[in-house]
Amino acid sequence: MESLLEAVSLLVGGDRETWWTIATSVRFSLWSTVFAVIPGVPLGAALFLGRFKGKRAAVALVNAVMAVPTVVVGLFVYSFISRSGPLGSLGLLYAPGGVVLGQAALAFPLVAAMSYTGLQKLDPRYGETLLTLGAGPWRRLAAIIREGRYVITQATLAAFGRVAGEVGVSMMLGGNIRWYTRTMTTTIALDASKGEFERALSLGFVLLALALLVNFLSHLAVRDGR
Amino acid sequence: MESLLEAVSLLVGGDRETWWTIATSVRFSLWSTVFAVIPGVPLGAALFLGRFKGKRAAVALVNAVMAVPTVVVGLFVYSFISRSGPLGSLGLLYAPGGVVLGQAALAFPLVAAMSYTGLQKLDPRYGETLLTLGAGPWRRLAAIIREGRYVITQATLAAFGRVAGEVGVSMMLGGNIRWYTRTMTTTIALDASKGEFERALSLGFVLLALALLVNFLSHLAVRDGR
Amino acid sequence: MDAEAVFEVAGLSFRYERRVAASCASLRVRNGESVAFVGPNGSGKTTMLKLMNGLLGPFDGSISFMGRPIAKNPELRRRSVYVHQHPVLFAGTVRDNLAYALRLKRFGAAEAEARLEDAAERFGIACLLDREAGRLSGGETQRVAVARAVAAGADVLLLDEPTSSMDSEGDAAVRSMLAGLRRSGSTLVFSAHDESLVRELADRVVRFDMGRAIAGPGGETE
Amino acid sequence: MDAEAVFEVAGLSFRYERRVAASCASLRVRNGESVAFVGPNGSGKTTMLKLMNGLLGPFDGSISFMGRPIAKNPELRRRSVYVHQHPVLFAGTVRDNLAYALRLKRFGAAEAEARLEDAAERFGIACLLDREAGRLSGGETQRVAVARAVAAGADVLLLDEPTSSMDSEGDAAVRSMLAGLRRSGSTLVFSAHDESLVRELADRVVRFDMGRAIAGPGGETE
Amino acid sequence: GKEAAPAARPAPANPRVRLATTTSTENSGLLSYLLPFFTEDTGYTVDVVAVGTGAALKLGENADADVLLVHARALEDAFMAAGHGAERRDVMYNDFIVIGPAGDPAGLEGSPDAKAAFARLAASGASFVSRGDKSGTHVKELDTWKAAGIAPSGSWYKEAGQGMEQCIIMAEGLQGYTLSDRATYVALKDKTSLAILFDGDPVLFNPYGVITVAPSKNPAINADGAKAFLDWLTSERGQGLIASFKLEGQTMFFPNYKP
Ligand SMILES: Nc1ncnc2c1ncn2[C@@H]1O[C@H](COP(=O)(O)OP(=O)(O)OP(=O)(O)O)[C@@H](O)[C@H]1O
Ligand SMILES: Nc1ncnc2c1ncn2[C@@H]1O[C@H](COP(=O)(O)OP(=O)(O)OP(=O)(O)O)[C@@H](O)[C@H]1O
Ligand SMILES: [Mg+2]
Ligand SMILES: [Mg+2]
Repeated sequence: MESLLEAVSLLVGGDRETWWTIATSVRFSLWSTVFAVIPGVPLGAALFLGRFKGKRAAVALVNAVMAVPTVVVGLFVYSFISRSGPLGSLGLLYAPGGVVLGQAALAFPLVAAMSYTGLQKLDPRYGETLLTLGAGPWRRLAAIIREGRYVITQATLAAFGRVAGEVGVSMMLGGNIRWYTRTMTTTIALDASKGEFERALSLGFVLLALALLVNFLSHLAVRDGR
Repeated sequence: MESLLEAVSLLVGGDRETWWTIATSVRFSLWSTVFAVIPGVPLGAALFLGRFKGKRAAVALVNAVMAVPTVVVGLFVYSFISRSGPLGSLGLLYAPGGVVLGQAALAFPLVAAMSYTGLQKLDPRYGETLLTLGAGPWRRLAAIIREGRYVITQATLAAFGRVAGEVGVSMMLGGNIRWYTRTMTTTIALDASKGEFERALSLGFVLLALALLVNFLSHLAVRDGR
Repeated sequence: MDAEAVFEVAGLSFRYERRVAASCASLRVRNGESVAFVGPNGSGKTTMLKLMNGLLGPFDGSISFMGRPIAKNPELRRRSVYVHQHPVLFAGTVRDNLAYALRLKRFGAAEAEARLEDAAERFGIACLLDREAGRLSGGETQRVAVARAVAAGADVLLLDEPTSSMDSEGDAAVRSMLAGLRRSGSTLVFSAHDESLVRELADRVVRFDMGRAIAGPGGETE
Repeated sequence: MDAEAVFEVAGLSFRYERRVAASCASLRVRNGESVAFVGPNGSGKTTMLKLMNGLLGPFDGSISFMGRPIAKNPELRRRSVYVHQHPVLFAGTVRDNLAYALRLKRFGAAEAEARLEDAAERFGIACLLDREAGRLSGGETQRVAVARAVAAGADVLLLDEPTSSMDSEGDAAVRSMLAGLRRSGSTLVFSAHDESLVRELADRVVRFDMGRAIAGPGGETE
Repeated sequence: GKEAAPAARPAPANPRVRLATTTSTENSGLLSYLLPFFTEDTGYTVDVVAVGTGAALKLGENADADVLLVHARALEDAFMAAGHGAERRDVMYNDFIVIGPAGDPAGLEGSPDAKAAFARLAASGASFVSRGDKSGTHVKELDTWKAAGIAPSGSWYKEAGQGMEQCIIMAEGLQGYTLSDRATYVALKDKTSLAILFDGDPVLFNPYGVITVAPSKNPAINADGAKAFLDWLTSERGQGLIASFKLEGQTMFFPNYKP
């Protein structure tokens, strides 16, 4: 693939703007992932542990929310952080904060759904043992998250992938402003719209390489997942 | 939310085009999901069962591919189905076939990754029992998929959500052609670009309702998942 | 109502789905008593023990613990522990597993350490303390699980076939431990297929058959 | 090399991580023999049985089955079955579980049906046939797992504490079944903590300690 | 000019101005060309948010942009009438062109006017990609069909509902025709084999306006910056720079501010 070669030359060529864009993407994606995982994992674990009416409905809702297009998530968050919205005074729109907020909102249901799904297969005896030893709800939550850490790593990686690769929210809330909120994906979208398919594809490869790197690093962090 | 009300009135109003668009979205998404699940689940299960060199790398690659933006997947598929591409003669570009192909390509790594992750927590004794009873690799694959059917349902639902909610591929390969390849998400993107934010949001709610419906139906299909 | 009664079961009937898995017209376990549940496979012993630990529900009839209904009874979690027939241990080392249980029971650091060492000693798992708990053999796992429950210091122990996977040494350790607890006034309810264990340790035997607790000399079960 | 030998183990040593979990200088199991593995918890019985069924690897030394190395030996999967200490059953009914095993062994429909009914009868699980397999009690699960292996008709059975969760009826069923298989020339290797089972059924005992197979009257293990 | 360009002036209190504009001004390179001069002259930096015309106006309405540069006269007038804008000025125009396969299967070349060209298009059955997004370009296209007395429909008429660039790329893929503004086409020229097959009819002129958003709408609006941008763009210097922006040697936008 010639675009693979171009991807290499893009990086080695050391174009300052390309590097800046990559760094921005990484920064945004990492923060978004953090803010998606912090509420998402406990929600997934709580759905798993919880014994309440409407649990099925809650699970279905979390699953369904994943189907909401990024543009809609973008619009939804927009309606809050627009200058005429309730959080307008924070100045998040067309700024990094808005992108991070929007992407976290986007990835959070994915994290919750994947955590919940993964924990499903956790032996029910874990929950019972915690209960019988007298662990309260918070302890149980923490212990279940610990038992399911492999699952949760996977969910986190999926969230990273989702936010690193999405365009709608970054475009709509970041505005694709050069030297400010332009990320790799918005650059790709822009290139694609300008007919610069080769460049767009090669940036895609760079993004793929980045995601691979993050995956490998996470493997080092959580060695014995199984 | 007034957009919720508008969502209802959009549906009840019975605008023929809205209904047509919804039906098209459902058709495309279902087919894409089918074509993503057919290779994705066996790949995930094979990754789980397989004992081969480079397994970690394969898993990391599948995870990483999820981070590739829809636009890039779109471009990639585009390079195959464009008139000058190898599959050009099939006339898939700017036609439903192209959208389904592209979306399946998009969702397939997600299905594989989620299946793999979910199966991870499956008790290793299942695999051992299959082996000791003399099941060959195909039987083992089939049996593991059966044991993990709850996980796989979840992966399928996530794939449905992913394709029902994505814009990049539908736009790039379908062309958002009215009465032909226009889906709910491309309509939403169009409305957003027209500044019709309210309408876009309410279509988003319709999409959410649709995803909820699919989730509930799937619950009926796989009752005793746990 | 008996002030001495730890468990008071009346008109109990529980179904997993359609079939009744455990039922019991009336059963009273007094403070300091040792009761054995015996009966064929699938007769409801495990189900009954889990019910008595509040792990299963809802059910028809009533179970009370220390004079109050079992549901949301805070005494239950403070004072009783159930050990699974095939127990699971948490991620981390064996020491982590014991320490975690002790932390849940709010023992101070010094006492926790002492109890941990004592339990490890008594169950012959001192050499396992720094091993990864998820990677133990069947019998090792069962020893650690029983040790974890005993270390946690509950005075009402519900043990589900506590020696089924153990070697003779482990079996002897559990027997002497249970005998010791019995002397010190703890209340024991355990299931077992091993008749010598029942003969040695039970004040009273409750027989199960087809999901029904049917007879217990000295007990009230009809 | 002995034409009669089903298993021929030499210089075996296996580690899960660092620690040796099972080692054996030499062990020969002859055709039609019944060998019991005994020893304390964690001494390597389960590990050894799994190694002999090709479920664990890689290892140092050699294990051969029917005169050929165990790895990728097609005879192994056709002729031997291992039953876990705590077995798991597949989704579906008990009948599905048995039928699945019979299908894997390529029995014709009529013979499969006959074998299934026979095994169900012998292990007292006829009444469980249409129950969901994942929802059985501990002992019921173990009965079904042993029945599944026996029904599958392998003539080399590797059973890991096959009666540990069983009631006296189940225990008796397994004993009589094993005795029958022994008479009919099957090869049995089983682990057990129950001494009466070993006395009754084993031609020969291999003792394990600290991961080493250390002695067996009539066996070659030093 | 009302706005001199003093060499040294104090940095503005709020130096970031947010401009919502259509993709044509951004993607043609016009803004990248103009904005450094603006920054140099005034000390303001401009955050460009390039979206569809409708979305740009909506951002103005929600006070999420300080100043707008758009081309949809009717919508702009409605925007002003609703009191969302403080001031509107004409800035420049460019023109629309019909592009299609170099072989020109519909025989557009030599049409006397836009109406005739569109009539030939409809008669030929060759694919035509319509923006379909109520943008300025789309409105112009619909007006032209109406003038030609044609109600376009059928499988040859593809209502794409996408941006200009995407429509050109689609027309390329389908080997069909489309109506484009000249700047976008020229910027994409080496990515497409499509050629200009009709242009020059004055009805196809495409005027751009600059609008400052009413500062009363929200205290966060950078009214001074917006005003500075509007003034600068319509100053002699701004107008001159617009005229000097060339792609492939051609002027793309013709300044037309009349004080
Ligand atoms: N998955 C594993 N990973 C690491 N070590 C293991 C694993 N399984 C077992 N071990 C260790 O290997 C050794 C042998 O275990 P094995 O299960 O073979 O014992 P066993 O003789 O079957 O004991 P039991 O009578 O308790 O069933 C033990 O020290 C055990 O802790
Ligand atoms: N999760 C479950 N869902 C449905 N039925 C169950 C479940 N667990 C157990 N049962 C059924 O309930 C009945 C009682 O089971 P229980 O486990 O209490 O028996 P037990 O006396 O402990 O048997 P064992 O000696 O084999 O351990 C059995 O018929 C069993 O099949
Ligand atoms: Mg039981
Ligand atoms: Mg064992």
